[in-house]
Amino acid sequence: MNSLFYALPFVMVAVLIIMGLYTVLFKRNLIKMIMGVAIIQNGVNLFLVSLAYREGYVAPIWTSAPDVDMVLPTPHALTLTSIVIGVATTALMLSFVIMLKKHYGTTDSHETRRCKE
Amino acid sequence: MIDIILKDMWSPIAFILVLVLTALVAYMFYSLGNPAYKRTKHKGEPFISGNAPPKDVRLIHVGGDNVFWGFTHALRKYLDPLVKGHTGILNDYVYWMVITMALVLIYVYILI
Amino acid sequence: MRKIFALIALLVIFAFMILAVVEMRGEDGGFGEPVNTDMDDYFLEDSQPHNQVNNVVTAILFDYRGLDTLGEATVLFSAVSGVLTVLRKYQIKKLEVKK
Amino acid sequence: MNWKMSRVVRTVTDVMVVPIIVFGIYLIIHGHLTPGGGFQGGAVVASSTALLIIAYGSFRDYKKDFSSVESIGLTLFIFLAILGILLGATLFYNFGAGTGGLFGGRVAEGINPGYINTGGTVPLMNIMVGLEVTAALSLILWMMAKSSDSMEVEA
Amino acid sequence: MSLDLVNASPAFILGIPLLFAFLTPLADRISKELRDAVFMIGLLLTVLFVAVMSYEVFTAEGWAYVFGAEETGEITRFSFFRIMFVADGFAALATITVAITALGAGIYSFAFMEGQSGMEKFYTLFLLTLAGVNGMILTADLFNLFVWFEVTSIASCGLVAFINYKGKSVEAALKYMFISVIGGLFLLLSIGLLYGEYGILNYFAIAESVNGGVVDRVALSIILVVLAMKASSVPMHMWAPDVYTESPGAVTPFIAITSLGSLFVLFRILFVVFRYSVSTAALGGLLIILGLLSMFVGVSMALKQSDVKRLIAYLSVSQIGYMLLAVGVGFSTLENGDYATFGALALEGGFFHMINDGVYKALLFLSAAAIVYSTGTRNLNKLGGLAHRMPYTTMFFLIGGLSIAGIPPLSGFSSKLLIYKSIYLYHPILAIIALVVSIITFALIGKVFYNAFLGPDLGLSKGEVPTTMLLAMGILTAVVVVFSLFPNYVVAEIVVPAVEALGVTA
Repeated sequence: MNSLFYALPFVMVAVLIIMGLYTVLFKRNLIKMIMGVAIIQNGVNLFLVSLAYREGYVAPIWTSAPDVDMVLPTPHALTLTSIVIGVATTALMLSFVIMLKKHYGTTDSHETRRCKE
Repeated sequence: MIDIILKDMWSPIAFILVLVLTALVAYMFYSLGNPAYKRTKHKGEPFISGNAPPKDVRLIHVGGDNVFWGFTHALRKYLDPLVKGHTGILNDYVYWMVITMALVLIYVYILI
Repeated sequence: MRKIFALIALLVIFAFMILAVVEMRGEDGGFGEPVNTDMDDYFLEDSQPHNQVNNVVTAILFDYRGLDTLGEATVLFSAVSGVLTVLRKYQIKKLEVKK
Repeated sequence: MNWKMSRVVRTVTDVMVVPIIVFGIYLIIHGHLTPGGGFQGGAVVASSTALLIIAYGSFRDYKKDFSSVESIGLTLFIFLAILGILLGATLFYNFGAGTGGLFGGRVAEGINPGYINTGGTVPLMNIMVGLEVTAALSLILWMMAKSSDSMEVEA
Repeated sequence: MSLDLVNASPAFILGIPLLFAFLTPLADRISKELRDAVFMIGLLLTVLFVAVMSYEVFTAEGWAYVFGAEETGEITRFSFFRIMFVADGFAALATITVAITALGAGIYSFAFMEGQSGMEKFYTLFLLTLAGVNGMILTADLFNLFVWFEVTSIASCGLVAFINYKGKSVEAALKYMFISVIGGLFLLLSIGLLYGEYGILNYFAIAESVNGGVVDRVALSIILVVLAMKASSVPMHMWAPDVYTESPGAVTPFIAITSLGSLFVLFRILFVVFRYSVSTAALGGLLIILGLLSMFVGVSMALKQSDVKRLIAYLSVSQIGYMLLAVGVGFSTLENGDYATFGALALEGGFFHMINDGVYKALLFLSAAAIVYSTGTRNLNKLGGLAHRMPYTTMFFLIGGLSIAGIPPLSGFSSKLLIYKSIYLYHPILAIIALVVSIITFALIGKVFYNAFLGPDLGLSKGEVPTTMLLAMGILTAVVVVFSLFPNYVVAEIVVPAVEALGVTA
């Protein structure tokens, strides 16, 4: 089933990641750049979850399950881990930006460059 | 002695032995010199074409960017664009990573 | 100029990602049809007899891949330490100041 | 950080905090049976902290207590993991499953309604991680809210 | 079921720093002395377990440690479904490098960071970085690699931002964090690709089924770029000088070691996972290109610097180039007959250079930090005459500097000699470039030494740095001297097992 149409969720993932990268590359506001990183994070998480999908299967939990055919459980665990990691990294980056704003008075990436050359 | 030679090429112990021997020979020559020689009172002062050395010690010490100035100045056509390339802008850091990733993807796809 | 290069690079990365996800899982698989499922089938079957856990995802998180969870909790802990560090109040003696 | 939201918001917060915390604890404890677990439940409990900070603006500085809870949770977590080695198996070995002790019950194979007294070390680790995540997220929120004014910075 | 601490030592190398990192904030609530003691005990125990594991690897053989398994030391089909640590010669080489540097930096930070507030967070982040690097090196699981990659990034960023009263430090930390996070996300993307294709995450299990298709190539390129970025290879090196310059002096070598750690991981993945499915000559060529760029750009940028730490940071970028070059040459000969003649030599040279580089770079950064501690400035235009007041630091800097420049009889020369010989047989031009870079490195070390230590006494420094800082630098110097005097033993006992552990036999 090697056609672009059936791989549409994966294509969406690629679009999200490229959108995030575009934001990081061309936006000058640090907060917006962090939002770009968050978009990439969501794209990657979506990719991991969509790897788990098996058509017509149910969630991998045996408690009162409607069916015994279950989707792949590993990508769910990986996604949970990567979501928490994403939260942690975003929080840390935001706090760096808070501190940087206090020191430099700006959040423009073209002006926060005292380390150079 | 065979044991301490790295890949048939290099033995630091032998090197140090030779170094010590050379130093001994050098000391031998040194001790042959005239023992009556006295150092002048200008010991340790810089020689600036016979002028008196400056009072401030900071002026004696050639430091910082002045060392190798000629070398870096001669290479300025190569170095200046390179230094200018390190802008310190965060977008550029990501930019170089994206460019490298694209190039490596093409390289690996074609050649491997 | 730089912007054009960046856009071309983005396009290249996009193209390779599309290529990879379309080619992924070969002829008989694709989205919704994973091919190599040995590991996941083992987890689905084994989590009840071996771990006595109904929720397979939790069994993976805390048993089969417990080290990942430890790492994840550690990431959160490091992030909190980092936030506490960077947003803390100032100290008396500063580094890199002449004594 | 000295704002205070209106009486309506504060009253609703007072009413909502307890159900939120209870729901979070439910998610944590039933992590091995239903969707949920330490991380999700911890995040839910921490959202009550967010609500309190937003509604009341300032309250006592619980920073050190949160920090200690976080450390204790993680220490117990890794201690449970290392206990696997000390009992002769490997790190993260589930030594409690099916032994009959705390959380040591056995589940029925296949689809079943679920019993809470199962899972071995998994529910215990869930609780530890729940403690850690609650404290960690609360601390992050607290620090970010707090840092908006109370720091003096030289240029 | 029996308690076997030697078998469990890989788990302890990771677990002990984590446990003590979690305990440090608790200990700080009791007393400051207890906090310092907890930190030191954690560090020493980690070093002890590294020694135990390395001894076992060198005297007996390597083993795989499966997490959560009931029986230790038994590998079945199901073991590859769990997370696995490998304790082999390569892991031993890498963890020894990390442990030596961590010990030096840890002892150094007691006096250097004295009087700072929030020290319990500093120690916590230090131990977390140590655990992260060890986890990255030891793991044989792709997703686990991502997790420890992130732990290393976040903890070291926290360490960089520890000087939060200086805007530059926060800025450097933000840049490092940003680029690490984006790199980490791409790493996760390629891990997802490999998982989707093969349904498994273990290196060895993937290596069995990897076939060099499109998915493999995309995943390989992304992993290579990300880990090369973390290793500060040109042209993705720009974060490195910022971070190395602005981080607290005591932990700069430790942040540099995370770069080395990711280089170790890159080599392990290339050799273990992708070796049989790609054209090694082409991939080795890519590594050689990256290495040459790093060497040349690093040393050229160092020419224009007037900041001690920034200059050494650029030199360290160029040293990364040596390792990429040597391992690239070794990797490209794997498939043809050249491996027996010089490929093995190149790999040995590259790996020997890695352990050397970790140690002498740490020594250089610590002596630069001693200059900063004592004078309060990093500017070479203002420094001068420190040798009058700081004789020991001068000696330590000289030994580290001569070693990085590859001057006989120091350890840098031994490893560079192996590299020169092997890459000369690969292509003479490469050897000439490497020699030129080495000569410029020597000139730059001469510049720093002359500017900072020689000349008339300018009265900048009050005296020698405290004893514990001297002790830390002394330990590293002793290691450099031992490596210098007995390179053949180091190569035979530590480096050759590492080469063999990657599945490479002549």
